[in-house]
Amino acid sequence: MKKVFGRPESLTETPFTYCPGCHHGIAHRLVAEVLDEFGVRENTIGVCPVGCSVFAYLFFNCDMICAAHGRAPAIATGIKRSKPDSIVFTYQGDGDLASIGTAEIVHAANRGENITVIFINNAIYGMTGGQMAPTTLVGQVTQTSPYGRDPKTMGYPIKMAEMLSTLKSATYISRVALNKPSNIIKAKKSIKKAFQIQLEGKGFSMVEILSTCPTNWGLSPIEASKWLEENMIPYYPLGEFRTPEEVA
Amino acid sequence: MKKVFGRPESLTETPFTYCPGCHHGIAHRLVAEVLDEFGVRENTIGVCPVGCSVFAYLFFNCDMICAAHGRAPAIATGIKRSKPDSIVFTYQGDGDLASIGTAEIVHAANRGENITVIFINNAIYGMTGGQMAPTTLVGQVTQTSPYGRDPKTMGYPIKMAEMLSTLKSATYISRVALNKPSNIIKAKKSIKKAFQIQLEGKGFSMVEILSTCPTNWGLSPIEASKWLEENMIPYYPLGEFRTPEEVA
Amino acid sequence: MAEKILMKGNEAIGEAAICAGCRYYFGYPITPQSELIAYMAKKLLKMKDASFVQAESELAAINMVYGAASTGVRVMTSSSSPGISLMQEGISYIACSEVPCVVVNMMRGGPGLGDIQPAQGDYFQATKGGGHGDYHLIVLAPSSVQELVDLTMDAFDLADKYRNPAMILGDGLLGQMMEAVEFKERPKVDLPSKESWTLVGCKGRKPHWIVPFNLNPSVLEKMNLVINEKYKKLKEHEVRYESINIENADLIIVAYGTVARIVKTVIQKAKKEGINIGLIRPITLFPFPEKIISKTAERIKKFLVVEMSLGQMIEDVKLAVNGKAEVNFYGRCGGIIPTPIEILKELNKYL
Amino acid sequence: MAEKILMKGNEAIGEAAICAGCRYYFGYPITPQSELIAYMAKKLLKMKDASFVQAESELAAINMVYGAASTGVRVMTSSSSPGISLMQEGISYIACSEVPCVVVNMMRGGPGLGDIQPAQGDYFQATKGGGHGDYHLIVLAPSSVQELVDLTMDAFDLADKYRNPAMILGDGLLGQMMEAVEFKERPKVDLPSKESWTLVGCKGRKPHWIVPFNLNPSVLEKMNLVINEKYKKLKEHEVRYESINIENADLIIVAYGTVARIVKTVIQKAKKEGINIGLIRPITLFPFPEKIISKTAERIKKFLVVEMSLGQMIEDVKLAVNGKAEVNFYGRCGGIIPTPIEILKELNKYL
Amino acid sequence: MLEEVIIAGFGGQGVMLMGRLLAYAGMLEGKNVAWMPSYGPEMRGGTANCTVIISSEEIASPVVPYPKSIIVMNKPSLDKFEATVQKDGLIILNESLIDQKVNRDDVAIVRVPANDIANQLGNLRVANMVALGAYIKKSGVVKLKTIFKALEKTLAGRNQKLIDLNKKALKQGEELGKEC
Amino acid sequence: MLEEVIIAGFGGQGVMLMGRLLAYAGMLEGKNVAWMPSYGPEMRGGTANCTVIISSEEIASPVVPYPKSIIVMNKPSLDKFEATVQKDGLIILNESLIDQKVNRDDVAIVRVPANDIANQLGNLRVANMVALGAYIKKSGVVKLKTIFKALEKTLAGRNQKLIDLNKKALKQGEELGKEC
Amino acid sequence: MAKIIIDQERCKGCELCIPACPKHIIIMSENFNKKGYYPAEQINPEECTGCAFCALTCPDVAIEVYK
Amino acid sequence: MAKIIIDQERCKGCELCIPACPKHIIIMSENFNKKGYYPAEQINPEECTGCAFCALTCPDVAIEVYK
Ligand SMILES: Cc1ncc(C[n+]2csc(CCOP(=O)(O)OP(=O)(O)O)c2C)c(N)n1
Ligand SMILES: Cc1ncc(C[n+]2csc(CCOP(=O)(O)OP(=O)(O)O)c2C)c(N)n1
Ligand code: SF4
Ligand code: SF4
Ligand code: SF4
Ligand code: SF4
Ligand code: SF4
Ligand code: SF4
Ligand SMILES: [Mg+2]
Ligand SMILES: [Mg+2]
Repeated sequence: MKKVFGRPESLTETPFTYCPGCHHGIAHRLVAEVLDEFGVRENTIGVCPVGCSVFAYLFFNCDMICAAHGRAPAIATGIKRSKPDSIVFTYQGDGDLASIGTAEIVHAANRGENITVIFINNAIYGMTGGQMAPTTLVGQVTQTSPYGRDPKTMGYPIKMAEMLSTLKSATYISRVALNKPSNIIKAKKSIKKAFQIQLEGKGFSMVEILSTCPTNWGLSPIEASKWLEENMIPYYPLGEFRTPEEVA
Repeated sequence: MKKVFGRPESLTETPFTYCPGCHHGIAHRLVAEVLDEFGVRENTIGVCPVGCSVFAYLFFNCDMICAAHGRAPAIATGIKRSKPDSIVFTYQGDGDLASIGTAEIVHAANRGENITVIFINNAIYGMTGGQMAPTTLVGQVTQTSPYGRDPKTMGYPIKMAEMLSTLKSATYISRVALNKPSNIIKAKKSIKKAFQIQLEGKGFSMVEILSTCPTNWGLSPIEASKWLEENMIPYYPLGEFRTPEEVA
Repeated sequence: MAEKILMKGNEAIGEAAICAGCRYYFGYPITPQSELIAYMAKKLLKMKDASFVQAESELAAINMVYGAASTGVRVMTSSSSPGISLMQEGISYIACSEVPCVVVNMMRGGPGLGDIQPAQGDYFQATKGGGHGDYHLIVLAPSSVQELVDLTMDAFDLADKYRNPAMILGDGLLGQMMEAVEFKERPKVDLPSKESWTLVGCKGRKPHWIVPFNLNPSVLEKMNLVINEKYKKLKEHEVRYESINIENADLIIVAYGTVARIVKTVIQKAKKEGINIGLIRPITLFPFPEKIISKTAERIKKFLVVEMSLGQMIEDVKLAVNGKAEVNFYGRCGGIIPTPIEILKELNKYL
Repeated sequence: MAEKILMKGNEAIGEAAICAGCRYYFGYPITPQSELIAYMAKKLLKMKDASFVQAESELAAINMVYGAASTGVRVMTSSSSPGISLMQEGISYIACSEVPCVVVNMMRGGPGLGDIQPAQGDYFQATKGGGHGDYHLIVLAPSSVQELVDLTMDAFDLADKYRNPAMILGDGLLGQMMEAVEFKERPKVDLPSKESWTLVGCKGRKPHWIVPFNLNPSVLEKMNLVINEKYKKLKEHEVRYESINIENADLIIVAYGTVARIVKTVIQKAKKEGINIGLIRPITLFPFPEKIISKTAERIKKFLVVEMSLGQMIEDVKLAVNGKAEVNFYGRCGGIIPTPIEILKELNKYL
Repeated sequence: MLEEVIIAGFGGQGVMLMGRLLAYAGMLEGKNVAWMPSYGPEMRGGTANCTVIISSEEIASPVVPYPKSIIVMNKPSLDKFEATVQKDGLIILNESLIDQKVNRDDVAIVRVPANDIANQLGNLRVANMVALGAYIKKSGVVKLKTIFKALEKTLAGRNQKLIDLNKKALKQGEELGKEC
Repeated sequence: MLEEVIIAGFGGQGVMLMGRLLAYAGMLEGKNVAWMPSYGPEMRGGTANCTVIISSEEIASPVVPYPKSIIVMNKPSLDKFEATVQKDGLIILNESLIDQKVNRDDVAIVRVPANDIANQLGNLRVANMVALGAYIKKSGVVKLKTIFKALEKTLAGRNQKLIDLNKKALKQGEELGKEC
Repeated sequence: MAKIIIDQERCKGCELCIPACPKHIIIMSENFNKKGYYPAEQINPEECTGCAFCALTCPDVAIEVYK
Repeated sequence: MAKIIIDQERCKGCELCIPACPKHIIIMSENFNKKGYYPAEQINPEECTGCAFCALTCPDVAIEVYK
């Protein structure tokens, strides 16, 4: 018998520090598989954020740097500009990318930086214990929206993929989810496309990944996946928002 | 004979410190006229930015505060939250709003802060002597794009009105220009609408105003107005991008 | 009101702020102070004439504070080390504008992302001015949950009295630990009216300006000198410290916050071993209690400064001692809390 | 290369950086250093294997620097006071990561937006650490356009040698003024290879990590101690200063940068009046030339510190003097440059 | 009196709550108390511990390098704290997850199959209460009754079933504390 | 030799360029030079001035509170600097925009109708060169020839017509410097 | 009948009012003002309709219109 | 024929693989592992098709699939 599914080389042996059932792990594996498939692991530099995935440097088997909270796109810019032949990706949470790092992601996209952004939207601040993210759904209870997110004072959940898609220099932008095998397969394809675009020097690519945070949502992993399907996907439609064809 | 056009009460007597022909002066007057017409001067708090209009506090005849570069929307949030019955507006340049202050404007809009933002897009950093703004046109020569803005390394000019219009909580967003009387009249109407929305408690409003910077464009005021008409308006379409009706 | 409640330090700060009349809070989550922002959300979102906003960043938070403070309300933000670094520009603006507010820093190990354990590595930033230009914060350093409560209330008063931002400089341990606290009724203090400068609409008067700049350097210098006068007054009137056994100790330890508590255990232990140790615990870090240190140094010739840093407050101690006594240092950093035993060992070196 | 060129200070820094092999610049405009960013744009946008990016903010700029420096290239950013405040978090990260880079601060009047005139109000921020945690920058203080050139080149070498961010602490006057400068051929310096830590792809080796944190405080403390060792070495090997007439002066002035130049005129003028004044001009502000000051204080009992601030470097002078001499202060702030005449008048008070 | 106890285990084992209940109970019985958490270097799934001090005097150092007692819920915690316990001190250990032997003979040791008992009670999450019950009994530092009171205050608003389950677990733990 | 001159006027009057040319010429003639701008508190339409020092010695302080000469292009500049000129110093003033009289009798004064002459030359912007020409002649600090060289270097790339116009203005100014 | 008044000292001579006037009755003065600008002035005032386009366009609020 | 191997120590017992398996042949073990989690285990291995849905879903890369 042949191994048809196993640990990608672009992941280290270190066990993930994520909570049971957390989708961060799936996202990690998908990125690693794509790096393997393109054979670029040894030429890749990854930027991890501050967030639960601050430890991503322990898991990705390539050169890694840890950014200040929200600044991963700026750091990736510095890296890519000085090493234009390397593959550079950031891995960011929704607090990181959609809140404190808003300016950095908008302008990296607007400059058309030739990098790939993996954006984990789990509708919450995982690492700090469950505060509201800009992507937290209306009515969702968090540490800082204890009576549910009220759009009157806290606004509506922000749709980063849609917002960034208004930028001419953003080459590829999509939204995927990890709640079931079929979506995971689609997610993988989209991540691959994003890296493909970088490899071809076509500019900025971002994949927004709807993910669960069972711990801070207060749900079991299975319930969390279901909640994602029933609540997040209807609000955050899956699909490609910008593709290279459109850009031309 | 009756005076049919004169200095609005909401402007002080202080002569503007702007360069000859600079549209900042027109924008100031329009905002002041609107404050007069609503009779809210004495209940208004204005936030000036860092930029050529850092001196706006000398010109607007109401309570004024000067923000740190880019942070006017955050300051306005603080003011409006603590004085919800007052009228609060920010007056910001394109460096201020579209570059360093990107996160603040996006999130003030996304929270639906009940404030009015006057956004002067003159495609350049005026005060600091003519550096590239995120809104600088492709090919435009500035201090920091000495060979013309090259979209390959600097990206395309950012369309803030369009980008912010993707946000559900942004109630009113428009773009106007000040290059000729007919446009000035339209601009005034739009500014009035923006304040009207605030007065009615309907949330975030922003008017992007295409303006000239004759000094740093290296053109005479008349040439500058023409350049605006021929180059900026085609790229930055005028009109309303979000109106309250749409929001419902 | 004087019932004892078991409370986490972070939550105690929140409750104290509310007791002090603070109804506006703008902040961004960060460990180890997130309980504070959660507490404010829970309370303020249910109150009238109050507002809680989770800002998009610490930068936005401090500028929201700047805006709200300009209307004259009591307002607070809180963060921990990296987040406070992001506020430096805003703090400099607020100090220049002479707008009162309270900023809480529950320090953690640094530099960089560091860790989330308690530390005191931001002393320089807090007391010397991590932002640009000549300005200072009023810096208060509590060392128990009860003091978090009391000093938070004081911070609002001092900020209003001097129209200056005040900082609570705590650490992760104080924020995370629980102790029993009382919220005592406080005597009313006379504070200056804010009417002459707040932004509330110019009805019936000339517009007010809050303008942290003047391009005429002579005017800007004058603004600086006015602010500097306040610092002199602070040094005269508002210095606070706790001293234990400084009359005829063999050695004086200077320590603040969490470390000072540990030192108290050291003193007990040392006494048992027949060693006579004194403690000066600065409660205000700015203004720094230099006089008492200077005076003590005339009598007692050995000082040991203990910090959870590689040596920051020691500079202020040395400046106060001014060569009159020997000043030694013991520090742990990166989130390590020194134990009583190691301090005891250390001070034995100097006896 | 040794032809004299009339150049603005800001542009001279740019040219010096390029001569030192810097091909990457990330910055954001601000007066009074905008000529530097414009110069870098003009030059780097035409060079191969080079990059110039006008960042969206100073925050982004310092993090772009962090990224580029991590790949091992020489990289620079520049700003002035408020912009530097915004970089404090990033600088703390860079220092923690031990990644070399050069940051230029052409100081202007503060606090807040302040003004755009020359000042020295960011001394504390630069030398003590405006960011959080225990770290220091290597801080160089030029006082002429030629020195802007020479010290900028040195800054790159020192940063690489110590794997530490280095800062050029100038002011608006130095940046704006023109003087004739030479770009001399420099002797080659031996610098450590960067191969062992840079991020360039892990071909044929284990991945490199640049990780400015460790949630285990023992490890974080060790990281801190390693960095601290560098500071000790810096203090031993890299202190620089200029001294004039310190053998038997009646009074020693300590001043840096622009002020030191003005003091030189004071010394000439004083000599004419029969007054014997010496000067110690720190060229490295961190490491601070404490030994020479301490030694001089054994002999000469009167010091005057002159700064364009309300008194910041004076603390380091006092720490060095440690009570052995009287240390007085004269300062102007908010963008006012003290004149030779007023300094002369001031020092007459102490004679 | 002065009791200093460290309670340690995996992140999800509820060691923080054990400490808080203890401190609360101490306060209810009129003592000075301090509760101090400490999270391990790993955020998720890592180890965590807290220190509780209960004293009739004012509490100086909240940091306790050498506690009188420890309650260890997993192996790494035993490894970490075993040597720090004062002579004549007390170790409560969760036998269910710790198979290794303790190298101290100068302290009292109580082995509690906390997970197994919790398992029997139908909810693994109350393993912490089993251990706490044993500690309360063995140390006598507060009354179990007071812990019940603290429990009710702390979990107020949660469903009564959960509270009852916790109490059951505490009582079963108490039995184990008695036995040795 | 040591010359210290302050050149002052409105923002748009080209006072900075005057100073730069002077410094450049000084350097070309082998002197130590420093040029130092200073912008008034108003950014736009405000006053501006620069200091030029030309010396055979090393230049210490670049700040010159009491200059040997001033060139003032507008009224506020005269008001500001009139009293600071050293005894036996030199004041070049732009008569076109300054109608007021000078209260100093211990300095040489040259009145130049700079704007009017520039107007005649067809471009108001060269008023600065008229004044500079007069100053060069009167002070003798550098040769007009050297200023021409500096002008060509500085405006290199601009059209020759503009350079010629500037030279013309300088020469006309020189004549005025001669006259008094 | 209509009238405009141009404040000669506020005017910065930007010339924007000139193309704005449908009657082409604004020109630039030949004398500069105290700031050194050539201000705008009206010719043939009797043609003025008081449409205020000039005033609307003036960035320095230097023009008043009477009708 | 296909086979999966579940790494008992990597598994955190999240149960996500259970609904992912179209053959319903993954269940949770009754014994906890060293970290205190109940890991997943396969029943009726002969029914396994090697579709790898379980592995695809496992956040901890605890499942290997052989075919
Ligand atoms: C400047 C700064 N502010 C705040 C924090 C605290 N912090 C760490 S991670 C985080 C947010 C985590 O949320 P997210 O980005 O959504 O990532 P997740 O953990 O959900 O994957 C915050 C606020 C920090 N480290 N630095
Ligand atoms: C933190 C900070 N960075 C930079 C600056 C310098 N600065 C002042 S205004 C400005 C930009 C001005 O451009 P814009 O916002 O477009 O306004 P305009 O002058 O064009 O009206 C800049 C970069 C500053 N004051 N503060
Ligand atoms: S806290 Fe949430 S996002 Fe973080 S590891 Fe746990 S489940 Fe995942
Ligand atoms: S520089 Fe440009 S934007 Fe600024 S006042 Fe002058 S013309 Fe207006
Ligand atoms: S009011 Fe109308 S007609 Fe009269 S001058 Fe102005 S633009 Fe011309
Ligand atoms: S538009 Fe106004 S400022 Fe410009 S020329 Fe006409 S009157 Fe003068
Ligand atoms: S490989 Fe497919 S059939 Fe086999 S256990 Fe996994 S999901 Fe089930
Ligand atoms: S998905 Fe993975 S971690 Fe979760 S239960 Fe299945 S094997 Fe275990
Ligand atoms: Mg998240
Ligand atoms: Mg602009």
